[in-house]
Amino acid sequence: MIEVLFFARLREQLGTAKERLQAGSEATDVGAVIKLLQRRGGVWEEAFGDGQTVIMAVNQEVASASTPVKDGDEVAFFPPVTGG
Amino acid sequence: MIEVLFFARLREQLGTAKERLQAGSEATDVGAVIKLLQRRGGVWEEAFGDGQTVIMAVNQEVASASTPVKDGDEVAFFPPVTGG
Amino acid sequence: MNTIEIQTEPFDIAAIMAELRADNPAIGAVVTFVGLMRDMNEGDRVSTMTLEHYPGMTEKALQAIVEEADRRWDLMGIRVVHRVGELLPLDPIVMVAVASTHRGAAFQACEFVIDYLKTRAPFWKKERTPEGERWVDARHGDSAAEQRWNKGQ
Amino acid sequence: MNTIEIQTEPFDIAAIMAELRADNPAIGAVVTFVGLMRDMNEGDRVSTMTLEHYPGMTEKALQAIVEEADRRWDLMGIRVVHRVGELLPLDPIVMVAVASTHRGAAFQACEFVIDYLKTRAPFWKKERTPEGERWVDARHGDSAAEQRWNKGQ
Repeated sequence: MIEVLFFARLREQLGTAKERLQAGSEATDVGAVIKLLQRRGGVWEEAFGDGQTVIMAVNQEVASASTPVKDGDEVAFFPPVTGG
Repeated sequence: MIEVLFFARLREQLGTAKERLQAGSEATDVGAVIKLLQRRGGVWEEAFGDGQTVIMAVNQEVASASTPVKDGDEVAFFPPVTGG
Repeated sequence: MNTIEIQTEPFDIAAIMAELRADNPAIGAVVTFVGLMRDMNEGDRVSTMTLEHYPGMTEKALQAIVEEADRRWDLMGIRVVHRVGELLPLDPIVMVAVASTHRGAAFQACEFVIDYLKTRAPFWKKERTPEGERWVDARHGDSAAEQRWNKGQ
Repeated sequence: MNTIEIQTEPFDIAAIMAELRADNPAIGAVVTFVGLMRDMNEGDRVSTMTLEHYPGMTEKALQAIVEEADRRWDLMGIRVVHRVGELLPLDPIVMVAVASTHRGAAFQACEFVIDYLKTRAPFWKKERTPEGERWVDARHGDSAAEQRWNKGQ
């Protein structure tokens, strides 16, 4: 299982902050996880669609679509940060 | 009369902080005041001699040897500043 | 020597500066940045703000920023404090304080830390305006400010 | 809106920052520089320091520096406080605090004011070391720091 987290505008748009995803043979990197989520359609397809800037992190480090994901990892998606 | 002030290292070297100088026909600019002081010889000649960096001010504004001086002016001499 | 705090409570600027200086008579310069909540943004009045963050990653990101500053400059202590939760206009949001022997390093490191924090630490601001709530968009100026530090200084 | 103080008494950093921010919710950034007395200089231990100044000209010079900062950047208040007289290691010597809507202007103006103060305001430091008293020499680095601001920024 991988833990998937959503923050800020994305969390609100998706209506969820956290879920557990079966890291099957499909979800080998962040890009594959995104494809899995997009396939749900609706707000999911929208949120991860073209023209959306979504920042990715694996185990709390900024990642990219090609960053590998394995069982037990924490994967997070969020909009560009606006703190400080 | 012009008021002449000395600060910091220069004040100690000359043994005086302040004096009043007759602004005669001679003392028409800061350079002329310096020549007047140098003519006293000893520490005066030394303090205003070649190789000494002396900052000049007239009426509390940084000045140069060619800045005019007239009766009632305040002329100050001091080493490079080291505050802050 | 360096500390990072994420907290909902207000912070005490004077106490943090005093603690940073501690009793270290080798410190010649302390530069402090305090970011405050404004009551206007993008031309709209803002009544309250909510700051969300990613617990765990925030601390990691700030730790990395602070360590990078320590590598680049000769410093004697860095303090970073960032509030989360509900904030009101005039409230301090973030404070970065840097101590060094000389002022040049303290100024540069302080600005570096806040520039990087603005683009790399996972915080998000949501504003309440007369028209309702809205998420604050990332400012282009912030990523430009960060990129300065990547070019040869 | 801007204030300049020369005083023998210690100053209260927190009170000055609080007073600068006052109740102005348009201020988004406050950058503060505090210069402190170190117990070492040029490799020698310094036990006390005496700061002399030129009363009248000091205020005029600082006023000119502050006005120049106000012309160059969009600011919402500047505070300059400088101590004179006897100082001990750990004592704050000088404080410059600048408020602005955004942080870039506050950082630049704060550094500008202290750089100019160091080369243009008539203060002189005398240190007491184990070998006796000595006047501090002007640092080349300070005039280099000042000259930066004359070149196109």
